[in-house]
Amino acid sequence: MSEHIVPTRTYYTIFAILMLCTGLTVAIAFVNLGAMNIVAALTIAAFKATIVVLFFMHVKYSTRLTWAVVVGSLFWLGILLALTLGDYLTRGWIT
Amino acid sequence: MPALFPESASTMAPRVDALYFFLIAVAVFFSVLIAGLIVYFAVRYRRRTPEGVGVNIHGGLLLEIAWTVIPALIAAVIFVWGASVFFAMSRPPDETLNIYVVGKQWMWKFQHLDGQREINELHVPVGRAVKLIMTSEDVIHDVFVPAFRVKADVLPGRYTNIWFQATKPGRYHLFCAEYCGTRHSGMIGEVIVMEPSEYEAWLSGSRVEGSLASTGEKLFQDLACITCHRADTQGRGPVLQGLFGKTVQLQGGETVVADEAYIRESILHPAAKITAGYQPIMPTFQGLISEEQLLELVEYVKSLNTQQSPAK
Amino acid sequence: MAEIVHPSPAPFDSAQGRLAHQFDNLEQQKEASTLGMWVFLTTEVLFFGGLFVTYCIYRLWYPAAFAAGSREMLIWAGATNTAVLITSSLTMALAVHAAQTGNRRLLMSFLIVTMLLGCVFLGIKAFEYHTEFAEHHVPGAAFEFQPQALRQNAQLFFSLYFVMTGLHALHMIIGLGLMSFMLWWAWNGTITKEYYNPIEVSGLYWHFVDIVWIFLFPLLYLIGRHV
Amino acid sequence: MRTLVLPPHHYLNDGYGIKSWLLTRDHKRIALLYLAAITFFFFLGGSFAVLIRLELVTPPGDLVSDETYNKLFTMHGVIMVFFFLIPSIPSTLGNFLVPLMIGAKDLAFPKLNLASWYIYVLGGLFTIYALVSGGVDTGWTFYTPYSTVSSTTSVIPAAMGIFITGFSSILTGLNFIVTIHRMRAPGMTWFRMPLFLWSIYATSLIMVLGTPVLAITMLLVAAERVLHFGFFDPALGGDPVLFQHLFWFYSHPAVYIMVLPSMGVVSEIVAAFCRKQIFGYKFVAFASMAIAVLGFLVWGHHLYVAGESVYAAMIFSALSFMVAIPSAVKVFNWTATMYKGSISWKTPMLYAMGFIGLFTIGGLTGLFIAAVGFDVHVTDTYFIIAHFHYIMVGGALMGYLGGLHYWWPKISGRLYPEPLAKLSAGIIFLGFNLTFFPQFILGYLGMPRRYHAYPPEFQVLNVLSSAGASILGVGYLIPMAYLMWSLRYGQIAGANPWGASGLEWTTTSPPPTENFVRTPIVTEEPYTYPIRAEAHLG
Repeated sequence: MSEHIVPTRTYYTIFAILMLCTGLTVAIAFVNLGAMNIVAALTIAAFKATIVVLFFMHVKYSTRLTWAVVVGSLFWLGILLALTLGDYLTRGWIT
Repeated sequence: MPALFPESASTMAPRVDALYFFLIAVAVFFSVLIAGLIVYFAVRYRRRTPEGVGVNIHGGLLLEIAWTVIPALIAAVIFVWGASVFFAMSRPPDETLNIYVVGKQWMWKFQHLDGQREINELHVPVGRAVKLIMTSEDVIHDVFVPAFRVKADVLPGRYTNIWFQATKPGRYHLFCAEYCGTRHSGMIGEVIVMEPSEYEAWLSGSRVEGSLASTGEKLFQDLACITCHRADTQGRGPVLQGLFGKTVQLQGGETVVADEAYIRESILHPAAKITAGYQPIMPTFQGLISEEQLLELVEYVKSLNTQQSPAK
Repeated sequence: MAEIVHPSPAPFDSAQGRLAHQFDNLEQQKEASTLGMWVFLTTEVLFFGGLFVTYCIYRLWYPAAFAAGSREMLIWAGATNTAVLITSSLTMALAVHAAQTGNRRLLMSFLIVTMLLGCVFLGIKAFEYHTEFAEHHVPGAAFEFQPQALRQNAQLFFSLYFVMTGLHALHMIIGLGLMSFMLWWAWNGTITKEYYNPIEVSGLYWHFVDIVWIFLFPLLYLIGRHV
Repeated sequence: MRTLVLPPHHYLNDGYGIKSWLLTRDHKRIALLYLAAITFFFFLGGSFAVLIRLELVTPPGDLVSDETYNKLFTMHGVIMVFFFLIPSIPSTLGNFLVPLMIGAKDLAFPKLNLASWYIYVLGGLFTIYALVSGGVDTGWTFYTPYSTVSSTTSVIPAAMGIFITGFSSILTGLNFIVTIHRMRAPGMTWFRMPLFLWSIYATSLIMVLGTPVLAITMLLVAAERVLHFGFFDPALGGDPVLFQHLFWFYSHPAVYIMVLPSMGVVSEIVAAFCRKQIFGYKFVAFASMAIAVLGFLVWGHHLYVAGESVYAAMIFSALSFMVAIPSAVKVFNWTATMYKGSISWKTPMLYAMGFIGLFTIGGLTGLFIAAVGFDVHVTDTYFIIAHFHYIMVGGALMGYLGGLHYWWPKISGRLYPEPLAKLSAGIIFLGFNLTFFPQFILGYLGMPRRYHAYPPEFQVLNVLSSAGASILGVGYLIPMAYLMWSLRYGQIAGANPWGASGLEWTTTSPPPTENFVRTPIVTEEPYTYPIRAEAHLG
C-alpha cells in the first residue's frame, strides 16, 4: 500500500474551506429560499463530508478497496433511505 | 380426513385460488424435477470403487443461461398475476356498503351506518361490496377472513380499509392475524353473510339509537364544533358542507384530499394542516374523544355532502 | 508515490516486535487494520443511517413542528461546536502527519489539542442539554412547547435531537478514550515512524464522528431559521 | 487398512485447563467455544418448541396459559434466530475453516474474535435474564406499539440481549471480511477460493451492513419504552410501520445470514462426495453475492398488509422475485454437479441432498408469498411458519448438521459412527417434513400464527405436525449423543478421510495450532480431482 504523506499545507487548505462552508451554511439558513434551503444545507454538508473523507481520511490516496468500502456504505444507506421513502411518498395514491 | 382447502365465499376467493393452483403446479413441477434428478443421479452415479472420481465437467454456459432466464420468466408471470390480484383487492368499487371497525385488546367493534353496533360479530348482505374502514384503540390488530381471502392490519392512529363482496350466505371465521398480546387468539369473531332480505330484517330488528351520522351530529353540537364550523362562510373555521372528497387548499400552497384520515387528523391535530385563509385556533381533541366518537364525527362530515339543506 | 516497506532484510527493526503472529509482515498487518476500521465505519454509517431515515420521515410529516423545534436550538452553540470539531479534525490530521514523520513531541501535542477540543465540544453540548432541560424541552411528562398546537410533534423532534446528539456525544467520549490510548502509546514509544498505524486508524474514527456532526448541525439547528 | 494415529501436536492438546480455553486466541478453539454455546441455546430454544407443539395438540389452550404460550413462542424465536441460527455456521464452521481454507495462521484479529464470543455470551446472559425474570411476550419481532407501550414483560433485557449479540455478529463479519481480503495464502486468488468462503464473505457483508440498523432500532424501542421518547407510538406522533421498515431492513437479510453459509457448506459437500468440480463455479459464487445484495432490497414484502403503500408493495414484490433467480441458479448447479459424479452416500451427502430438496420447497413457496395478491391471504398464518422453517430448519440447519459431520473428523480428529448418523439423518428428514408440511395446508386454511387456541377443524393437521415434531426432537438428540461419544471412542480419522480436495484437508486432523507447518502455496482451482498430492503440499 502506498504510504502517502499528505503535506500539511493541504490540511490547512481543507480546514479553511470547511470553516468557510460552516459560515456559509449558517448564513444561507437565514435567507428564505423556500424548498431550496434544505437542498443548500445538505449540499454543503455533503461537500464538507466529501473533502473530509478525501483528504483528512486519505481516501484520495487509498486503494480501490477503500473506495469500494466508502461507496458501498453510502450505497446501502441509499437503499435504506430510498426504499423506505418509496413507501412514505406513495401512501395515499390509492384511496 | 381434514379439510385441505378453505371455504370460498367472496368474489376475490376464486381469483386467489386460481393463482394458488398455478403456484402449486409450478412448485410441484420443479420440486419433482429436482428431487427426481437428485435421486436418479445418486443411484445412477453412486461411487463404485473407493478411488472413484467424477467426470471433469466445469459447466455449461447455455445451461446457466437457461436456468437463469426460465425462472426469471416464470417469476415475472407470477409477479404480474399477484400484482393484478392485489390491485383488485386494494381498489374497492365506487359503491360500497361502509362499515366502521374498531379493534381493541381483545375484541372487535363494528358500527353500521344506520347505527347498529356489534361486538365480534359482523352481519353483511350477500352480493354487495362491503368496505371496512378500520382503526385501533391500542396496538396493531389485523382483520382476516379466510373464506374471503382478505386481510389488513388495523393500526392505531390511522385508517386502513379492506373490501369484499360475499357470494355465499353462511358464518365465517374472523381472526385477528397480527399478534396483539395476551388474548390474541381470543380476538376472534364471525362474519355472518345473509341474503339481502334477511339482512334488511336484521337491520330493522336491531335496537338503534340513531344513525351514525346523527350521533355524530349530536356530538358535533355537544363539543361546540358548530360555533366555528358554520354552514355559512361567517364561521371562524372552514365550512364542512360539501367538504368530503374535495381537494383542500392549505397554507403554504400544498393541497390535500379531504378523506377520512384528513378529517381524523384535523380533529386530533388541528395545527397539522391548516386550510388556507384560516387561523390555527382550533384546540386539539386528542384524549377527549374515543375512536368510535371520531368515526361518528367523520361520518357526520361525510353526510353533510348529501344533505339537501345543510345545518339548521 | 508508493513507497513499499520491505521488512525482511533489515537486521533488527523495532517495529517488527509489533507484528502479530497471524500476519506475515507489517504491511499486511497495516492493511488489515486499516480495512478493519473502514468496515467498522461502514457499520457506523448504517447505525446513524437508521436515525437519519427516522428523521427524514418525520420531518416530511411534521415540517412546521420541526422548524419550530429547530428554532429553539442554540444556534451559536451548534455553530461553535461545528467549528470546534472541524478544528479537532485538523489537529487529528496533523497528528497523523507528525506520526508519519516521526515527530513524537508534535504528535503528542496534537493529540492533546485534539482531546482538549473534544472536551470543549462535550462541554458546550452539556451546557445546551442543561439549557434544554431548564426550558422543559426534554420529552416526557414535563415537556412544554409553544405554540401548544405543535407540542406533540415538536416533542418528536426533541426525541430525535436527544437521541442523535446523545449517540454522537457517546461516540465522542469513545473517541476521547481511544485518543488517551494513543497518547499513552505515543508517550511510551510504541508509536514510531514505522509503526504509526494505530494513530491513523484512530484518526479515521475521529474524522467519521466529525462527519456525523457535519450533518447533524444543519438538520437539527438550521431548519426554519429564515421564517 | 493402515492404522492411523492422532498427530502428536494439535490445537486440542496445545494447553489444558479452563484458562487455555477461555483466554485462547486460536480461531479453532474459539469455534469450539461457540459450538458449545450455540448448542446450549439450540436445545433451550428447542425445548420451547416442544412445549408449543404440545400445547397445539388440542384446540383449546389447556396445557399452558395464553400468557405463557406467548412467552414460549417469543423466546423460541429470539433464541433460535439470534442465538442459534445467525451465529451457527459462521461462528463455528466459519471460524474454524476460514483461516484453514485460505491457508492462513489465524483470522486477522484473533483478540477481536475472542471478544465477539464474550459479547455473544453477554447477550445470551441478558436473554436468559429476560427469561428468568418472567419472559417476554412480544414475539421475536418486537412490533410497536405493543412492545413499547402495551407489554408488561421483560422487553428491555431481551432487546438489550439482541442489541449486544448484534455486535458479536458485526465483529465476526468484520473479521471474516478483512481476513478474506488480506490473509489469503500465495496463489489463493478469489476464483480459487472454495465456495464456502464466497458464501461466508457474502454473509459477512450482510452482518456488517444490516446489523447496525437492527441495533439502532432496538435502541429506539428502548428509548420509547423507558424514556417515553416518541418514535413509533402513534399516540406520540410516531408511525409503527416505520419500526417495521427498520426492523425488516435487517431481519429479512438476516434470513440470508442463516441460509447462505449453509449453501456454502452444501457446495463443499456436493463437490467432495461427488469428487467433482462444482458445475458453474463462478455462477454459484456470484449467486452468493447477488443474494447478499438483492436480499437488502426486499424487506417490504413483510409489510404488504401492514399499511405500506400499494405501490411500495408492488416494488418490493418485484424485487423479491429477483432473489429467486440466484437461488434457483444454485439449486440447478448443485444438481448438475451430481451428473456423472462419483457419488458417495455418506451422511454429509445425505444432509446435502436433503438440503437441496427442502430448500427447493422453501424457495418455491417463497415465490408464493412474494406474489402480493397471494400473500395477503397467507401472511401471518402457518403458511409463513412452514415456509421459513423450510428455509431455516430444512435449509440452514440441515446444512449446519451436514457441515458438522463433514468437518467433524477435521475438528476432532475422529470419525462419527456412520450407520447411526445415517439413521438420524433419515429420522430428521422425515420428522421435519411431517412437522412442517401440514403447516402449509393449515396456513392456506387460514390458521393464524401465534395462536394459543384454535378452532377444532384445524386439529388433525396440528396433531400431525406435533407428531412430526416429536420425531424431529429425537432426531436431534441422537447426533448430539454420538458426536460426544466419538470424541473419545471414534475411529481415528487421518488427515483426509473423505479424499476431498481443499487446503483444510492437507493439514493434520486435528490441525496444529498454527494450522500449517509451512504456508501453503495454491496452484490450481478448487475441487480438482483426482487430488494431485504434490500440488497441495506447497
